[in-house]
Amino acid sequence: MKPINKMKIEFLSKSVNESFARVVASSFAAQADPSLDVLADIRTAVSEAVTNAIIHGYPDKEGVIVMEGTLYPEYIEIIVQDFGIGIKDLEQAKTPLYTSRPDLERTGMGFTVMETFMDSLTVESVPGKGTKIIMTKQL
Amino acid sequence: MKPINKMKIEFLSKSVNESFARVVASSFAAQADPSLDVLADIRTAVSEAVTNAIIHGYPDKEGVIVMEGTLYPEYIEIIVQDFGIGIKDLEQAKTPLYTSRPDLERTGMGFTVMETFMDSLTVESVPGKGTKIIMTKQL
Amino acid sequence: MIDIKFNKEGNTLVVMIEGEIDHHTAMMARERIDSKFLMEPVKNMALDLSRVNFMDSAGIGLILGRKSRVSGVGGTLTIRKPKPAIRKLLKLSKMESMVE
Amino acid sequence: MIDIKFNKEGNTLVVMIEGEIDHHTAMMARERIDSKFLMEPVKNMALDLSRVNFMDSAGIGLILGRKSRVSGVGGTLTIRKPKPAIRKLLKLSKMESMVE
Ligand SMILES: Nc1ncnc2c1ncn2[C@@H]1O[C@H](COP(=O)(O)OP(=O)(O)O)[C@@H](O)[C@H]1O
Ligand SMILES: Nc1ncnc2c1ncn2[C@@H]1O[C@H](COP(=O)(O)OP(=O)(O)O)[C@@H](O)[C@H]1O
Repeated sequence: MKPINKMKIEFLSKSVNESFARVVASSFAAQADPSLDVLADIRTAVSEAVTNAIIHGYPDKEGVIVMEGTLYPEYIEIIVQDFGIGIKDLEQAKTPLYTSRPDLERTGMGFTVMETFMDSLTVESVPGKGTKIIMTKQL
Repeated sequence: MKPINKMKIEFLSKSVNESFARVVASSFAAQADPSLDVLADIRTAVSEAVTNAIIHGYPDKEGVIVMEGTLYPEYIEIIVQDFGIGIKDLEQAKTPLYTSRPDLERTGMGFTVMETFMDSLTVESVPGKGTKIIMTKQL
Repeated sequence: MIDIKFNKEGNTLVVMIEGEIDHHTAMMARERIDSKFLMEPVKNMALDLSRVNFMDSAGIGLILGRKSRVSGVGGTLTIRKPKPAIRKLLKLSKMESMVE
Repeated sequence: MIDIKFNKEGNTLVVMIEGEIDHHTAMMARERIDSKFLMEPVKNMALDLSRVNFMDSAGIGLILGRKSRVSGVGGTLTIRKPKPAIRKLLKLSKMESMVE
């Protein structure tokens, strides 16, 4: 299907960019005039994916995060990608309540939130290369 | 000087993206907690640069626009770039009230607004290659 | 996002614009305002900008374009209640005298 | 952006959080809340979320982290007035029973 609109943004893995990424994703999605509930779900899922890239993808150094949005007539696709440490055991990572960083008061609910709040979630990750989250949501 | 934060966004030359670009630039600049007047000036200048890329840079076909933001301790630099038709006579283009598109009710005030509302403006353009606008503003 | 409402005060069509005026929204605003002005038996136009939160030079074009239409039938165009940021733009464009 | 205000209701420290709770703001909120709880002669804590416009799973971590501190001194932590989107997240995290 032909996209209605597309955007791609790169920013640094600074935690102040979590809210920036939410604003970008949400004002892009708003072009399709979705309900406020749908916009809130997208904002939350984007926040989880971007936060993961910041704290898990780049635990020790600053890196670049890429977020892409594609608007189709009926749905939006959002991709959040980092080029950090990657995930060794994807099944474990996606298990609700599993977290490798309880010291940061993480709760292991990130992937569960993304899965619940969006309509589809795909995670591609290569240890040492990085992680790519692909999410879609009906508008 | 070392930047505090950086971002780079690509989007299509659709007029609906004028407001999207304003939101992106303004929520990025907002990280430095500038006054509302400064934010309003940045929004206006970005709107002029992005609109020019859309209607002048790509008059007949859709193209890609790149906007970059770099936050320094004292100021912000914003770059808006298109890969469209470029500007043959830069001096004429920058003359207040000169417009090549009176049919679109353009008034030739775009460059004047960017120059007045920002602290510095640099225009680089190569006919057939595109146009790059570099603007800075004290925060 | 832009929303346009009309009101008549005697000989004057009052155009209440709400939202943001840029190239994208100005194209749509222009058509709606011009067709209303054609239909109504009025001579003058007043653009109420009190609810315009953003305007760039496309708004200058929108105002000047309407002004020339209104002048064409011997009427006058005035601007009402621009916010400070818009007043700055009007001043730069030497259009402050159009403000009521 | 996050803003935190405190209030005392007898034995309970009421924490009024305003703004958005994410990983960035939660780190700062955590420190402010914990040091206030240490200083005040209170046993329980109530987190008033009525002015929280956004919260992701970092907020869940913030709440559970405070809950374990409060439990540590034999107190109870409750949540007040979460907006619908936040209630959805609390439900998903099986924490709805903490809402007053
Ligand atoms: N972008 C990423 N890069 C590396 N590891 C990740 C990334 N995203 C998630 N992980 C791993 O998956 C685990 C579970 O993630 P998640 O469900 O979001 O919970 P949380 O962020 O609370 O830990 C993380 O603790 C981390 O070990
Ligand atoms: N990105 C661009 N690509 C090609 N030509 C441009 C671009 N930006 C400006 N121009 C040229 O410069 C002229 C003056 O621009 P400007 O001062 O912004 O006024 P306006 O947009 O109202 O025409 C335009 O009419 C156009 O001919």
